[in-house]
Amino acid sequence: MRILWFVLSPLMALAVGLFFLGLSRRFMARIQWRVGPPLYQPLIDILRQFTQKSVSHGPLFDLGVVLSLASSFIVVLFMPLGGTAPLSSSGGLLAVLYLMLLGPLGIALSGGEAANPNVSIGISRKLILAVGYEVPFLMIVLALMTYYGTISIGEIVAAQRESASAIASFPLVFSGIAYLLILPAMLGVRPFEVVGAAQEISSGPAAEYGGPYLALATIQHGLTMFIGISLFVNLLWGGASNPVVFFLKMLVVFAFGFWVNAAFPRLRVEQAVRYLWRWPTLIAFVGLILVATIGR
Amino acid sequence: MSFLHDYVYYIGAFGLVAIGLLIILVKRNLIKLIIGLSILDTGVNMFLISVGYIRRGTAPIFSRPGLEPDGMVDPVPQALVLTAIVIGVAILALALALAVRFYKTYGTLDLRKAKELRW
Amino acid sequence: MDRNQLMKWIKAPTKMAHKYSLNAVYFCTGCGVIEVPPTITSRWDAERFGVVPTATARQANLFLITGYVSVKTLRAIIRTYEQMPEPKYTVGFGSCTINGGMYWDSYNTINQLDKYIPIDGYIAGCMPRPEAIFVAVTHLWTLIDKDMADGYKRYRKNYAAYRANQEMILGEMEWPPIFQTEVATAITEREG
Amino acid sequence: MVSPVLLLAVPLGLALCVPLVGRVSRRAAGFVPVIASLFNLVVSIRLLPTVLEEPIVANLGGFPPPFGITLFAGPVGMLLSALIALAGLVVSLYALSYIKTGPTVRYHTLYMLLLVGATGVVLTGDVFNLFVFFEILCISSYALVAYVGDRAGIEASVKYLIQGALGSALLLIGIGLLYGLFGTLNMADIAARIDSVDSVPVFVAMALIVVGLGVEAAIFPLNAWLPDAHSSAPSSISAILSGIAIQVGLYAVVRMVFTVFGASSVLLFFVFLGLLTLLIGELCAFAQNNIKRMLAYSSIGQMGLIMFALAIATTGSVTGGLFQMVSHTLSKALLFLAVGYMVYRSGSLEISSLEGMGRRMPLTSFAFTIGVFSLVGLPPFIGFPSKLLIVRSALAEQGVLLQVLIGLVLLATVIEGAYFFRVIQTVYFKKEEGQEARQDAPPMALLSMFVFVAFIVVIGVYPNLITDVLESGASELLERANYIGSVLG
Amino acid sequence: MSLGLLLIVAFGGSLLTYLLGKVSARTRDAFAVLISLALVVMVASLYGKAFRVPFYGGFLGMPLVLRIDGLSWLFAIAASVLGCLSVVFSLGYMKGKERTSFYYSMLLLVIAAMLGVVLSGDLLSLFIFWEIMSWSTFLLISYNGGPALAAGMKYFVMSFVGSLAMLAGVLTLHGSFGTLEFTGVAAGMSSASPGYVLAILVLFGVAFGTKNAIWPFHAWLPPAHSEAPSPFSAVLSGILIKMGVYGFLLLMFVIVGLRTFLSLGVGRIEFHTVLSIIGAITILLPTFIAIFQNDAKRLLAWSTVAQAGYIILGISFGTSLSVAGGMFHFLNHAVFKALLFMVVGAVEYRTNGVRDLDSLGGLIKRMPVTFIVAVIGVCGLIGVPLTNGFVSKWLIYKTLILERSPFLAFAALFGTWGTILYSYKFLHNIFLGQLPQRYEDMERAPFTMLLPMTILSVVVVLFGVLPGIPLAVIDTIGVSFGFESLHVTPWGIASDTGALNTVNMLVAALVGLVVVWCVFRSGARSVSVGQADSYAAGAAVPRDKYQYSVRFYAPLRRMMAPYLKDFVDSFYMRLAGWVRGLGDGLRRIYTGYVGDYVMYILVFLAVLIFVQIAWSPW
Repeated sequence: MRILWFVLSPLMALAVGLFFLGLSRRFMARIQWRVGPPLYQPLIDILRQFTQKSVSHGPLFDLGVVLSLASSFIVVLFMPLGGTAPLSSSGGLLAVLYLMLLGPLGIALSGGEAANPNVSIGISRKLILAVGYEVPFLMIVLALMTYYGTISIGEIVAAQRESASAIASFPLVFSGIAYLLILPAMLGVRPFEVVGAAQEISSGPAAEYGGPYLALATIQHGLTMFIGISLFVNLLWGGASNPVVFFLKMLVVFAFGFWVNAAFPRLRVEQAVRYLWRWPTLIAFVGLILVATIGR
Repeated sequence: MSFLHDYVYYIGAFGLVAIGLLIILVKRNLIKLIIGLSILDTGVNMFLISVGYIRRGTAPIFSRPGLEPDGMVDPVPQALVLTAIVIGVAILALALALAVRFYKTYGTLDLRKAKELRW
Repeated sequence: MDRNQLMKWIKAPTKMAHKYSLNAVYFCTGCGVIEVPPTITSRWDAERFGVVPTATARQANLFLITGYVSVKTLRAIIRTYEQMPEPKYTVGFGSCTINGGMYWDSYNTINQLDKYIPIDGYIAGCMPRPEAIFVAVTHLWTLIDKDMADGYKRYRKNYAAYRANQEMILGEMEWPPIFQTEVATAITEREG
Repeated sequence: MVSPVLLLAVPLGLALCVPLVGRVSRRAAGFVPVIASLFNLVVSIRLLPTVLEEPIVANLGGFPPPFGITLFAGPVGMLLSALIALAGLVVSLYALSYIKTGPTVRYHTLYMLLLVGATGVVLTGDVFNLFVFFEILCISSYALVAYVGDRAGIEASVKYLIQGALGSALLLIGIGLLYGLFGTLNMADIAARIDSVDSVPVFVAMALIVVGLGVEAAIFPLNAWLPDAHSSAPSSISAILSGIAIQVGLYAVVRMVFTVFGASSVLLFFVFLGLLTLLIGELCAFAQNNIKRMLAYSSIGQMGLIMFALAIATTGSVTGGLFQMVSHTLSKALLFLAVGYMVYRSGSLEISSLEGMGRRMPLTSFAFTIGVFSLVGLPPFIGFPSKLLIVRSALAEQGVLLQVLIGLVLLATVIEGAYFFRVIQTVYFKKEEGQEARQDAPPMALLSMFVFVAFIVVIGVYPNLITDVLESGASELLERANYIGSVLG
Repeated sequence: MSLGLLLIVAFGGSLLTYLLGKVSARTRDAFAVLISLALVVMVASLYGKAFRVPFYGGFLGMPLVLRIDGLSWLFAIAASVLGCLSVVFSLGYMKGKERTSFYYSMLLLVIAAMLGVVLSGDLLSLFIFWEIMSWSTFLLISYNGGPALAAGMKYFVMSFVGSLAMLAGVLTLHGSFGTLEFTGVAAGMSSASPGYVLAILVLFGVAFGTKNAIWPFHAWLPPAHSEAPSPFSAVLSGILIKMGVYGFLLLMFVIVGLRTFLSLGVGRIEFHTVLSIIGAITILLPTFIAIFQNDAKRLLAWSTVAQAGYIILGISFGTSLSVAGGMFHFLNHAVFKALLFMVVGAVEYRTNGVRDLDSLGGLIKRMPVTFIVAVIGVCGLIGVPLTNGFVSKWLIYKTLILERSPFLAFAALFGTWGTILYSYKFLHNIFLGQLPQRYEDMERAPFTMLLPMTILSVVVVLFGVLPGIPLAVIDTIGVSFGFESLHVTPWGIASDTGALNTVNMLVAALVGLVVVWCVFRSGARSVSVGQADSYAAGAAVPRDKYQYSVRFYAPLRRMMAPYLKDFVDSFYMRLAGWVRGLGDGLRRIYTGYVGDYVMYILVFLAVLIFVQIAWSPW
């Protein structure tokens, strides 16, 4: 069963990630009173990109993208997607936190070799933004780990299944709210879209990507969304007993995120960090203090 | 009056010492200062002598029979003073020699002008 | 999606993907660009055909040259075109790109764009309306289907000539030839 | 058996021979101090084991104490006499090449008189004799400070003379008072009867003597002459003044306070005074740009430290203080010797002018570095065990006060380290503009420096070589009764 | 293998190296390498031994003893290996520099002194070697001249303050227990009053903390690390400052003892918690200062301070996991930070001393191997899984979380995110981006530089994939301190809650990479282009102007700069200014006029007599 999950969960993540990409375009189009592309448009795009003959700036340029995508897949292996996680006993949530870095880091290394200042600016923004949302995010994660006394995602899910889900229990509700407040930043959607500001810095880190590189980057983006949402579902919403329920829960969270995306304009990076370090941090901090003092 | 009578030498000695000190303190001319030192020395020497002096005492020489050691002037301070005077002269000579060099170098004897070495 | 289309999908997925995912470079040359915003926003919504603007040349496969091309812009157009990954398609907008249009005798505008880069199709008019853009897109689909949208191949094949033309009008160019150019020098010498 | 009298008589006689020898050969005159110091060194070292068992009391003229003049050769006296002889020997070797111009014969005469005076001070057991030797020491040093005869030398010498003369006058008054009180000049005799008289006049006498000697010993408010004199004198004389003269002054103070007056109640005051001297010396040195002046201020600081250690008055601390005396003599004399040639080559006293010396005079700079390391108290050099002993003994005392004070002492050490290491950096690591050819000090000077270096390293690694002497010296200083007993019999 | 012989070889080697330098430079180089290699071999042969040898009868009545056990072996092997690699690295780096004999001799002396420190069996010899280490380090820091002088001065003063505090501590202990041997002192400490133990801990803590650069004693480190010659910076950052860690470990767990240490405190404030908090501050503040540095070595130096914070946090938190994590992190930091300093050294070497992050770039094209090792080092620094930094940090985080100290864990984790920022900046500004024209013809780093860097980078990965190798050694040390065993497996830790398994991760990573790579290669082949072919909005790439590296994190800087002043450092500088001002004011009492001096003498005399007559305090 576990071996099966090794194959299944990346595929599921891929499918759901691409579905989310398509859904988001469609969703946005509907909100903007447009018809919008078909749901499978990302697939077409990726196929097109895969067959385009792009340029490579060096070995690292290739390797970085590959590394980024591979690490995203590995993160997925740590996620119980309505079942057990394939890599549940290899470092737990702490390893996930680190592996989540590798995605942006791979892109950053690869983009760095492209020697394009737009890329550099985009990466600089990405890293700054990451520092912005990591403050509340770490507080949330730490509150959860401290509350449940474990670093394993599976055990957190299991613990929630015994009692209420975290977002519905008293001290953790703050963490839940804070997570929702930073969710757009983690997904990289408006109002925190300044990283790849297309009109300003030519889509930032992806400025030099064309062809297969862009395809991998797109998939990586989809997986990032998948991971961000599934973390929320797992950590705060009690996970799920089977993939379908899990998917449905993810859909709800996704809808929230994209509602925000459609409704708000873009923030400058300082504004974004300032926001992230104000309300979400404050709420997450309150949650963390409550967890540390009251406990379970 | 007996206080004065008993201590007149001490008073004189310390008077000289005080004058010497005062001169050293307030005078800025090197020669005058050396004079002050000299007076100070004299005062000190006088003090030493007075320590051993006994009024109407005899010289500490058993030159004739019947002389009691009690009535004798203490010879040790005198020996000391002799040495001290010699030393004082040595210092004086050195000081005066230096004063000459000082004047040659600075063109003045005013010590206030010689403040190159400070801090 | 009708049956024919489905069959085509199965037969040549790449070609279909190229058809239905036309990403256009953000590139505004002349007055024609004013027609692009309505095209991609709610009124006409080009995205339903997979046509979206992209930020950089690297990500695009469609180049809309929207209007007259001054000499200065030409340099940028050539550079941008060369940086697009193949396969790539170009569409000239309006009369200006065809023969110079109202700027035919201007000292600073080129008259015939396809001397410098290959053009897969033109949209006539001054200016063409958004609907005309859709017509162009569907026409391009047909061309792709028939493998006739082969501008990039022509460019590669006749690069020497194109480069010579480019250098004729632009003088010394800041970037080296992207393909082999021994022939190019020969042509220029012969012409000169 | 060799009598300690020889330690005084032979050099004194030789000192008076120097002018005669000088008539024959000016060069030969320079070797007389070498011979005399070597003799003293040999005799002192030969006497040391004897002295450790029992102090030698030599009565001049055959009068038994308290009547005649007594020479008391205890461990401290012998140690310091050996130290004086050692420093004298090395510095006179140095002077062979360093003192080339001017009235060299007179230099050597005065130099020997200085050594005789110093040796006399540490060996004498008689208060007035102390004064006399002290004056010999002082007068010759006044003259030597002005040896070069430049502006600074004359000025420093005049100032030194005025303060010194004032100090000796006060000292003499104090001695007179003592004599008036006790009718004797023998230290042991006075010490034996110190409690028999009213304390106020004794205190006044003590104050006068301490102030009089303190001028030479560089105790804080009395030390204004020191930076001037030490910085203006020829470097060989600076080395002797810093290494020997002020330490001898301090020894005299300690001898008077410890042995003669037995004034254990004022020791706390001396602890504070020592600390004050230390802090002020180090702080002033920290702000100096003149290398020799900096060394001079550092000497003040070191005197403060030694006084601090001695005034704590436990066996350990006095041992530490004596050890520090040894280490200061070796290190500071070495520093002055090294700086002498460095300054000579660079032609300026500014620290900044020493840039690039590490390349121009590598061996001299090396010796300088060793001296600095030792003085700052870094292992494995001699300054380390001495400071270690001081701190250890101070910490062994119960009481918060001393622990706070030792903290201040350590702080002063930090300041000392800071300004010395700045010089090291200047010497080695500052990039100078013009590369000048390598030109080290002459071999004789280098030899003398490296004698010190050898001592610094060897004693630094094996401090136990001298701790026995130091410990018995400490007990000699601390136990008055033994002293009195051994002199008066 | 006797310890005395080891030290004689070490110290004698240093001296001989200097003398040999007078004969022939080549012989000296060979000899230096040989000596350092010999040290590695000798230390390695001592693995697993534990014994003591007195080597000096009595230094002022205090016998000096050498000893070896697991703890000291760990530090000794790290010191000797890093020293050896640094010497090898220096062969290239120091070529053509002046005073190389001095340099090699001092480098070996520092190594020797470090070995002495870790092999000492009593506190006095520890102190002696400590001081030798301090002054030799000072000389090496000052070696470059210019700004290095101020750096050296700062180092010396701070370290001297520390070592004097240590001296006071050592001698207090001697006064109390009459012995300085660790076992004897430990026996005495077990019955000492808590206040006493605390005082001792604070005194020693100042010394060790200064060396280890924990806040607020870190001020010397950034300038010293950045101004020292790069191979020595590697030693300095890699192992020398870890002597502080060694000291802490020794003090806390050997001398004071685990149980006493954990229960120590004033009221409800526990000492070890305070130390942990200091560790957390040491992580946070320097990390964010490092982000805004423009000097490659200064950036790394601040990073060193921050990483030292992890180590202190780990060992002071006092659980078996955290102490193992702290010790492991010390080892890892030694490896990857030395590696990174060497990388900067190689870059400096090829660019003639440029280490300004704003003016470098694109060197990946010219120094690919250096770049690869730099990436590995940076990954270790960040703690990317499958590098060594991950495991040690993971241990620390895990215990912090399980022991319910989320705030400390937050500091540690957040510090990692800061680490990503500065280490990416480091990589980007040196190696990525456009290659300036002046470096077009640059050569690769020479072999003598590549060799040590490669070895270190292999170690980074090896310890990341098989953390069990070092952890086994560390675990035995932990057990000797009185901690529970960790159940180390070669690939991690088998414990009940959230075990670590690096092999799983390795397999997953490899499979993932291979799969994605295959997918990637199945797409259209790409054309390889140079840096000139970069998207520049339709224009040609302008030469030497197409780079974004100056003020890399400008938006964040605008936000944070006001809060990131190193106020500790400015306080120290002001303090130094005050001391100088005080000295300057004080020396004005020596007015130069002799009348004043006479007055001082007389006033002093008068005061003495007056005080006696008026109050007769004596």
